Amino acid sequence: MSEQLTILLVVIPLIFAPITALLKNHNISWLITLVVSIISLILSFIILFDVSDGSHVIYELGGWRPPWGIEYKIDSLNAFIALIVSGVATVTSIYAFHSVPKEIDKRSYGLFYAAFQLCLLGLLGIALTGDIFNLFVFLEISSLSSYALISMGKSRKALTASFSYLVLGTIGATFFLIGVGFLFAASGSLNIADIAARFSTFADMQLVMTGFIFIVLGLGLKAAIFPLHSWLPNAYSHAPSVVSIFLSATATKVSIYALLRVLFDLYPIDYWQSLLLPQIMLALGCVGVIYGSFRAWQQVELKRLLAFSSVAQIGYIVIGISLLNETGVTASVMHLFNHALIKATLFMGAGMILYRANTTLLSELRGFGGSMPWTFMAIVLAGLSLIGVPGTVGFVTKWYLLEAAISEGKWIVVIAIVIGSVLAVAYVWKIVEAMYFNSKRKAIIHGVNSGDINVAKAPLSLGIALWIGAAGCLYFGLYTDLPFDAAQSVAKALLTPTSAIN
Amino acid sequence: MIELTYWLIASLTVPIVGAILISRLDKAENIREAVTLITAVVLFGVNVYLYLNLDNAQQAGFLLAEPIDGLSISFAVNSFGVMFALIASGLWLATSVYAIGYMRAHHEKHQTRFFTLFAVAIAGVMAVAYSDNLFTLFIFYEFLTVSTYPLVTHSGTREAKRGGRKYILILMGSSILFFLPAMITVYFIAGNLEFVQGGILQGSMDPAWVLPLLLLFILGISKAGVMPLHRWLPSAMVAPTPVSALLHAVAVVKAGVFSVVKVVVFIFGTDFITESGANQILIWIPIFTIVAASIIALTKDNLKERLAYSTISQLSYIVLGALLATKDAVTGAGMHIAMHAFGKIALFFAAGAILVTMHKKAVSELDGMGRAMPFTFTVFTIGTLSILGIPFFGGMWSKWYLLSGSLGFENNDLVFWSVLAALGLSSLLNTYYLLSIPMRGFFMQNSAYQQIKEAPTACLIGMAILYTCFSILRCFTNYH
Amino acid sequence: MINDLILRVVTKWLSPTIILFALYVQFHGDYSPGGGFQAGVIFSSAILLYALTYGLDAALKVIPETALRVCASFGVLLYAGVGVASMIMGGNFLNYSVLANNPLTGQHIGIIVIELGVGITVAAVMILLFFTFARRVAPE
Amino acid sequence: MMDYAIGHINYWLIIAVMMVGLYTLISRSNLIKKLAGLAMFQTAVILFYVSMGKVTGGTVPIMSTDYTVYSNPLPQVLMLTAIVVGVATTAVGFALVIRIKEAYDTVEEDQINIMDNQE
Repeated sequence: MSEQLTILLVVIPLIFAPITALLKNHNISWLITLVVSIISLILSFIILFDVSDGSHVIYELGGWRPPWGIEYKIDSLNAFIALIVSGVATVTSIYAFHSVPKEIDKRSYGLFYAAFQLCLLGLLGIALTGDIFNLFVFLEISSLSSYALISMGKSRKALTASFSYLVLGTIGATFFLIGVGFLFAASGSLNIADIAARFSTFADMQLVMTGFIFIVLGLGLKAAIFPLHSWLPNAYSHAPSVVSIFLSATATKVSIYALLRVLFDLYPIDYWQSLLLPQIMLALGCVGVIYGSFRAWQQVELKRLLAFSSVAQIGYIVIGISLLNETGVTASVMHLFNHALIKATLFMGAGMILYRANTTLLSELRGFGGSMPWTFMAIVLAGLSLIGVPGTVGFVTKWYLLEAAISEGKWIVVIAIVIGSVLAVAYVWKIVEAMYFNSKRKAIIHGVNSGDINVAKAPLSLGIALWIGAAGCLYFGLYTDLPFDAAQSVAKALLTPTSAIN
Repeated sequence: MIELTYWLIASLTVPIVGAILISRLDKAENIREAVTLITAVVLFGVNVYLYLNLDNAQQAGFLLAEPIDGLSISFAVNSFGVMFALIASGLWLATSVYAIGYMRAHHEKHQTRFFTLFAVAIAGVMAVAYSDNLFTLFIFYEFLTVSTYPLVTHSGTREAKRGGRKYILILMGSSILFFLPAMITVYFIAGNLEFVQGGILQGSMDPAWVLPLLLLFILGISKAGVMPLHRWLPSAMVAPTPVSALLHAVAVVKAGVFSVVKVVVFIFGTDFITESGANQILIWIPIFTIVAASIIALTKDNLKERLAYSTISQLSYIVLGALLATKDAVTGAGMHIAMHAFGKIALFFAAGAILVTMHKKAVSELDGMGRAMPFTFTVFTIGTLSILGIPFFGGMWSKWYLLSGSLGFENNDLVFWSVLAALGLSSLLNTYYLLSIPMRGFFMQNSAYQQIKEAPTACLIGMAILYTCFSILRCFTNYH
Repeated sequence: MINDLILRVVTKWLSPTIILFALYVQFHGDYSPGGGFQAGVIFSSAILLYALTYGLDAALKVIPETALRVCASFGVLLYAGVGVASMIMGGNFLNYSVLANNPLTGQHIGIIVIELGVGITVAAVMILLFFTFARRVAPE
Repeated sequence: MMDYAIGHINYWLIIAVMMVGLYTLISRSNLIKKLAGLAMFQTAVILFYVSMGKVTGGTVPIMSTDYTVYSNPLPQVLMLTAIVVGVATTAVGFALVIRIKEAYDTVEEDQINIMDNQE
């Protein structure tokens, strides 16, 4: 029965998104979105449970056998990513109840939630599909809806941010498509498992290699890996809070998942090892960590700071992949989960500040932490996770990353992590300093100016969602079984050559 | 799980349960205070039970979580930990009584928050005391920093904020920048972080690396107040006096030196340190701190700040004892944790009583006050005498052991004479800057204080409990 | 353009023809080149032509915007509905074979309904896009 | 050499279209022109796929007893989807440009940047 459940993950948002698009009422659209997210979460849990023993769930769309038909092949990695996406979607939906009416134009509630569900659909689709062209389609569904979502931000900069994301995102997707084309020309197939199984028989390796480069570049752009990250800070900092939360926690993660699939399942590892890619990725990851953290430290606006910190965190993930040993890949896959948790929490905090103070400029938030102690506490908690203080999720990942780097003798990684962490201390402290230790005067003046009595207290739904995230940062920092077991079995599966399975 | 494990769990959870109850009792002040006291009594009782059953308790322990293989959050009972827990919980009882009087008399706001967080901080101290490995110790060390922070900035004034900023910046910053990397290094060298008698590093590390690693630890554990990272302690004096008394003379700073001793004894191992010779260089840091802090204390007119610098100086006795790494010295260090705790908390209680009754903060304003507050000043005098190390007061024994420990230090005369000189000099300075206070109080003339005007009753009871403890402790010193 | 007689007459004759062609492409799609995407776009071009010559308001009278939105959603639902129906009948998602007793008939039914859904959505969305853009610029 | 060039004439054309698109995308400041460039860029990829599926001498891939060689239908089917994606992207792009025009009163990127920096 669980085979049928896999497709339901995609079908349910597909059914409800068009219905939601027709609605005008906020609460009903919200309720539908919440229900869709919760159902996805439950389904993801069931699927993860089914595949946790290392088995696969295979679902052939329309009953057509691969390589002709589209096949959904679920292993623990797929299920894990689906769990992250639907989990974040659920928390974000809870959060949306009060946040959306404040930030989104009244006429477009229905459309907003429909786009949100479509984005969820696209991301879940990427996570589930085993067909590389289908992956492209889902990538574009999620991207197109996220362009629309980002453009709904309040400031007009959201429009330009969304436009440049659209241009770069489309270039990335087109690169990916070209790459798929080359690969298709060489293999005549679009099924990942099928291509991988017949990899050694391909006659024209030049096509295969060209395809590889295009695919990696395209996905790298979508995943905002260091030199290709330029769209990310603007997009995340100007988007509506709900969108920032959802996308920062899922969009780049899912692209990295696609990259993992391409690197480890589609192409044999030793093939691209000979192309110097691990070394390039390692270097880019290290530079990305330092650069992202440094730029984050320079920022004066909270959401932008967090966005740059995302660039750094993606760097950690890339480093883990490039180390090519089990611990490193485990760390990366775990960090997909951990970072989703941390960043979602931080952006939720930022959203709550925006809700009440109408600004996220650190200079205007002077002393604001005192007026919202619980929010502030959650932000600090997530900030500590970002630094990697023991007992929080961030520590676990960094620990495994260090272990992997040391066992490979890559001391440069150790140095990058140390510098990154010190800079993380600096930029998290910057938030704390601005919000708590600076004198309060200015914030009060601002509160008077905004004149909105309703914002005297942040609503409960925001607080609940925020604290789900913050508690997760702590809980999964102490009880790492769920993410660690999943990540480890993923890493094992990824590092076993595909030919060995067949 | 043996039965004592449940007692261990109780020791960790009782303050948390207390905190939850207290936080629910915002309206009913008297019940809230009663809960505080009951919690303190129960906690003390639990720790006493663990202490009395120490021989059986050695096997008690449990594992809370294991985020990473080989890194677990686990707790266990050992003699050193029990001693620390016993001191902290015993003094919490005294402090609670005192705090009730102090907070009411001072009309402090947010008293519920205060008592709740106080209980939470004590839970952190218990966790530090019973932590079974360095990882657990680190986590609750940080937990203690965070949970005491709101207590430091309790008054919410700008001055309090500024003090709190320094507090959190130094404590958090140093532990993340130095303590954490040091801990990770130890893990990757030794493969685990367990506290083992004799250390885990010997044999797996080149002795030449002991010096930088140990230096990282000493800098990282800035709660021990070793210079140059001592500035947070005077800053923390903006807190209400009970906080200064229990946390910044006993719990937090002692958690710091406790951690240093633990690291030296159970991670490095005293033999290994002696073998590496790293301590020949490192002991100059605490020796310098002992003397320098005493001199700075002389210049401070603010009573609490003077006490803070006195604390810094005294803490370095303990660090010094740990670094000397001989058996006697480490014993002396352990004892000094207890001795200084009682002495210093007495001084803080007296200081708080003066503040709350006479609203005086500066030493120069205390002339003749002893007539008005004889009991308070008596307590202060006893505390002073104890810290000075006058025979038959607690402080003497620890100093004795420290000195004899330095004698055993690898035929290094310089070290012995320096330690002797430092202890002598600092005791001399102690005499001057501490004893001068009751002297002023009792012997200077001041017409303003003719009538007896003592502190609130609860404060007096708190001090009386302490006084009793002193008497008992003096009888028990031989046991140590 | 609204008053250009030639355009108006030609459009009047051309639009139905285009629509007819669209329907042909739509429903003959399972035997010859064609299908929902193409048919939808052809269909929408008829309405676009009408709107260009007779003006936006006239076109809106023919197909109001609300109807278009409903159509767009309905098409997607039709598509998903066939998939779900095949799941209910015991097959995989979009497995048309189970829709009828004879798998071949099932495939026919399935593909026609699916393409109908696609066609409706594409047509509605294309027209909707045009209307939305045209109306935005109009006030200037 | 000449044979190679002529034999791959479709690829040369595709590359030309792609580069023109990319150049327009990068060099123009006008957002509408940028979108046009983007659309050309995507179109080139579509051409690439379709030309890839052509089998020399093959016919329309519809079952018939008269023919045995068919062109590969799969790339064309894929491109149907890619075209839809392309149209959707262009549509979203234009919608954004319209709103940018309303918000900034210009569609020139350099002017928009100046206005953004002034804020």
